[in-house]
Amino acid sequence: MYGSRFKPQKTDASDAAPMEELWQDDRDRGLHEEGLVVDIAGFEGPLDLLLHLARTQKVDLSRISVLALVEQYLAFIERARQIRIELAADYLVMAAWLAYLKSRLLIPRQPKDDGPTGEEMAATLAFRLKRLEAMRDAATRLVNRNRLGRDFFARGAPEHIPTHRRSAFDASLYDLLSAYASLRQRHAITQVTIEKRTVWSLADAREILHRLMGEVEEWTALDHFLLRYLTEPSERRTAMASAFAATLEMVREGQLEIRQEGVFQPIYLRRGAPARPGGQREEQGVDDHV
Amino acid sequence: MSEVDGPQDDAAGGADAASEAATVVDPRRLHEAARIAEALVFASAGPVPEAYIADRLPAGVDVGHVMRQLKALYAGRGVNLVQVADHWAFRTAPDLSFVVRSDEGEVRKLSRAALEVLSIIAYHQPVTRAEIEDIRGVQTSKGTLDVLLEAGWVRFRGRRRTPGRPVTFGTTKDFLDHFGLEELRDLPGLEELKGAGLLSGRIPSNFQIPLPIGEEELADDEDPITQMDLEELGLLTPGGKEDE
Amino acid sequence: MSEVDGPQDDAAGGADAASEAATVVDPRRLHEAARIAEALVFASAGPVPEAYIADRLPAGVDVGHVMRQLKALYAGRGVNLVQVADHWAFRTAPDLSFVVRSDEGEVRKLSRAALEVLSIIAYHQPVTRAEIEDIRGVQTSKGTLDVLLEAGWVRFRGRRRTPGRPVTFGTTKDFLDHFGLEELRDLPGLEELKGAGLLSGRIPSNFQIPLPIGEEELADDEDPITQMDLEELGLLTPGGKEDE
Repeated sequence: MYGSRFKPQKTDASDAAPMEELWQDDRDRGLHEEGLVVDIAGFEGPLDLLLHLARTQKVDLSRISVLALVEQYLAFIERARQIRIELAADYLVMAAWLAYLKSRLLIPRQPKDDGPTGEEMAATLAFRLKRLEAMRDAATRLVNRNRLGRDFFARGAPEHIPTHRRSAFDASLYDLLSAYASLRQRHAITQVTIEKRTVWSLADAREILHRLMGEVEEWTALDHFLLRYLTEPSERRTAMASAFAATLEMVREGQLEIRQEGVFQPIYLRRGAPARPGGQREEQGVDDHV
Repeated sequence: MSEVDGPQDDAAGGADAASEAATVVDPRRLHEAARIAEALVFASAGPVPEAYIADRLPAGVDVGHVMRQLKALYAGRGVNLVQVADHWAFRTAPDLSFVVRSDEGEVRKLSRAALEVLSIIAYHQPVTRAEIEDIRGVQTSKGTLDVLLEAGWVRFRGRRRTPGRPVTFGTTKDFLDHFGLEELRDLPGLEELKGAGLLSGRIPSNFQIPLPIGEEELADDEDPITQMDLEELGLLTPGGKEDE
Repeated sequence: MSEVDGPQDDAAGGADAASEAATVVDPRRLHEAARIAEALVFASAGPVPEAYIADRLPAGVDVGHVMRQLKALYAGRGVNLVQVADHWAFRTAPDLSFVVRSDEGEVRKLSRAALEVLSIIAYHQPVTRAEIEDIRGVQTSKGTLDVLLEAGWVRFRGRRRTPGRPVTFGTTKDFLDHFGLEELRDLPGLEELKGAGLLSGRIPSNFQIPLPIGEEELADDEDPITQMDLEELGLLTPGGKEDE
């Protein structure tokens, strides 16, 4: 049976399904496509897959047949490819490396070759597998220890929390770093939105006025004129202010004429006659009111 | 190992013990019962009802007997087992309350604002108050900086050689000690904060985290703080008269 | 009254006790010291620094001696005195978990990946993120380290003195406390793993892979694969030039 000696870290790993169950499912299902996608996802990378395959040889890890393992891995990848499963790049990189390893193991060493021998490469691979397995075993042993809050308990009604005299305040490095990271992150993002806040610059307003110039043969109220740009109530103020300032500038250049009947009355615009530098007197009146 | 069984005879008056001894089957069981009672009372957030303890003792053990025995056992110790109505609790021996009563006052959690300011000072030092506010996007209350100065984690470093000669802040040796850092350069950088999941990927490409400079040297545009500066800032009352 | 002084002789090994007894001035004082230590540790939920206790003991009393004695005294009881790095804490005896265990007190659930990363950090510390990933053969996902840091079991330790000065990770006192370890040396199987060379980055020289006989020999109808064949098959990129 596959992985009969493999001990899945069920203990505390609620989110990770035991991998050989998935694997067996796959064998039962044959080449069921979705099934295999799940299988790949069930492995945490190529090393995990290799370790699982090595387990099927049922020998001590330092005595596995690397060559056989390579074959198994390559066959697995080949099968996945046949049924058109998108393999993550690192699985393919591992496949290439293993194919290379295989060649090193099979071909007699070339005289001027000073790279690692096939045996050295195989030893490296076996070492990595053994180390990963050792860490998994350690994780299992660790999580199965008696744990505070589950198997043994602290004083339920503490009376004081002793500290070193120096600091009357409590904070951990994690507190500090997460405060900093989230502050900078928050600010980095809001900065962007502030940048995008819709403020009509004078140049913007001027450009819009320019574009609309053709339409204003007759006296037209500035409000009316800008109507199509004032969909957002929040933009009203900035649009009016910038447009008006731009208007004054254009009046001075003689491109526009402007008039206003009285205080708080609508401001009217029309295209100015190019031949009249200096513009109309109304301009001053407007200045007084504003 | 036999503390519980040992002083059994002189526990809570001889007559009591004698009359109850008859009901006890096995001293081992009694010892186990005492261990259970001890652990239950210890781990509980409040006084434990005697009935609750009784429910959890091995069958045939008299809870009253066990508790009285335990009480006697703890009588001369630093911690006493006390009865409150029909509940049991551990309390510090009254004559020792002076040791436990924390003399240095309560340890307070650093506020969010203070953490933010502290981290900015750590990473961006030497940094002026205006710069801190610029990074945080909010005004920093005087209290926040005071807390950090009081905690001994932040200090006045010097003055920036710019108009207004603003004071620059930096962290202290105590700061490094408290947060378990050997030097400021041990503070994790951008990649490491990202790698540890503290910064998400959603950050602008020009986002940077400064590499804090060593605490001792002054920056090129910094002047050392003088005695006069401190007095001017109203921070050095000992030399002044107002304190009297 | 005499519980503390009573089992003094068999506390923490005879030789130890004997050599220390010479430094102790007065048994009464020693008893008082034990009461104070007991009260201090009992009152706190978290481990109490030994130095903190020492500061509060009567002058001339050896804190180590007092603590070892107390530890022996509580060894068979329902509540044990345990050491966590250079701190002390009272904890209920693990064998009583069946009675004390409450339904609300759930311990933090860790994903398999987080647990693996935690063990790698515990056994290999100080360890960089790149080394963790090398051992696991996969990239560490964002949330994994974050969870461990937040739980307070893992911390930034410092920086490796190599190019790029990568940050190193290590475990905390809370980690020891949570898993009932006195010190890192108590990690299960640590010595074996070290002996097997599995905790150093380097492959031990005696780590050899005997290749199964038979697979190397070619069958009669086979020609050896040449370097050229492999390149042709596109299997041999490392030696090729396309990689540049």
